[in-house]
Amino acid sequence: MTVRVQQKDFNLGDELKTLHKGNHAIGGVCAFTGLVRDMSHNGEISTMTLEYYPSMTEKILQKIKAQAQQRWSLEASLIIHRYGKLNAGEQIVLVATASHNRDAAFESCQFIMDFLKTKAPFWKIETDLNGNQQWVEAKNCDNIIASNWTKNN
Amino acid sequence: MTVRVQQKDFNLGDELKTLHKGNHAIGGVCAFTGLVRDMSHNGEISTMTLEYYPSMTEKILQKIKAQAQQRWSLEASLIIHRYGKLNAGEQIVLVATASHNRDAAFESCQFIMDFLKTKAPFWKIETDLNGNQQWVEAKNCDNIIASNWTKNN
Amino acid sequence: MKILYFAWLRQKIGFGEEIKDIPSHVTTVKLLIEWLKIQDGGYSEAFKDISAIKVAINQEFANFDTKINKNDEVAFFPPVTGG
Amino acid sequence: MKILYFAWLRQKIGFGEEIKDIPSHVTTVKLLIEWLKIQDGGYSEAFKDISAIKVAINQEFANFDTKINKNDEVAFFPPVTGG
Repeated sequence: MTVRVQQKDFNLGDELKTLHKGNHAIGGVCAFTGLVRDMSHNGEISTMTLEYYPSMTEKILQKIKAQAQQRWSLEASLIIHRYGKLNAGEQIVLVATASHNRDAAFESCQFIMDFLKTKAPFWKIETDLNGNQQWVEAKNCDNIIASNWTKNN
Repeated sequence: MTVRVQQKDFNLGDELKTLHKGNHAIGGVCAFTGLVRDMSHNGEISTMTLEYYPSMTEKILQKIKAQAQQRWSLEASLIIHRYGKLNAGEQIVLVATASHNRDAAFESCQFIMDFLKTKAPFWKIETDLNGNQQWVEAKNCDNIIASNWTKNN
Repeated sequence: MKILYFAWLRQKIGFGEEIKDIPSHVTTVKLLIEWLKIQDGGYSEAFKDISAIKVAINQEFANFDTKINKNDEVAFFPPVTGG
Repeated sequence: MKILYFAWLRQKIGFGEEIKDIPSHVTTVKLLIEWLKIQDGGYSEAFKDISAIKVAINQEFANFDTKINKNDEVAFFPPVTGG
């Protein structure tokens, strides 16, 4: 499956190998990996927990992927997003796009990430060492970035 | 070493793991992998051979990497470029950039690729099944793409 | 009607999913919210600032004026923060 | 002077590297090319269309008007095609 929402970690190298294996029309693969940043202050370790909306999330990701495939000439693309409890440094998301054309790979990968950020139903909550929880707030700049794709069209 | 020109293949997953391991300030890693496209006609298999200018090539790659690090806030970056004989589907180049900011990772990775394409002393020659060789010609559009980075500044 | 709540909406309401019999005059998302706010429980607290709330009907993004039917799956959640 | 040739320039000239004693009037890249073209070998063929040729001096990009010295490493090559 080229759109997956899963709890378990993914092996980036294996995923990308599977993506382009045997397709010699591919000239370039752009892969973006999102990692859990350490948001803690004073060196305290925090964890991140991701919640999602089963079935709607996958639908939205499929839709974003389809839009990218319509807009750019892609040979293959892949979205993996994790949910559940993650520690700093862990992989959250992988978006990979493969094309004969390097710019198409770069742009479509960024496009998918930008829309995933603003459209895919995931919510992050941070837990600090004392068990205090805080929902991560959406950033307005992410909406501006995503809307720029429509303007430039 | 974070700039390498080598004959042997690289393991994308391992390289990226090494790049971000232990640095929890990294929020995103953008990785571009260039692959040998099958340029043959009528299903004939061709090979690609890459020649380079030892020591100048590494210097230029270091310079491009330093420019990217100056222009964007990067936690880490990596350039690996292969030389020698490569078959269709093989990895030629890996450029990876890691930042706390997703756009910085995307843009700097694309910047490095664009300048690598137009500045790094590598030359490709294709060999078809009959042993006929043909030097790959530089594309003018690559120069235009690279020069856009200066204009937009 | 199946109603879902995510993230801090789920926390404030106390559960993530419920099946509710909705009166016939509740024909839009906005009217559903107004009706929920007068029910017992965490609804009035959860829906205090609806500018911070997104809605999906049958797993498609919708808005507060969108019409709803009793067989719909309506989901309320804060702006998304994935990736 | 150490002179290097890459890609089809190397092929046309027949080798990739040579050490050459350069006359004292050869003070720029352009004069070096002109002087090479009148030497025996593949030079005149290799340097027929200099618009398709790039030059580096001591591993830095240069142009045809750049001054050269006898201890320089001068490299000629076609536009690059890596990546």
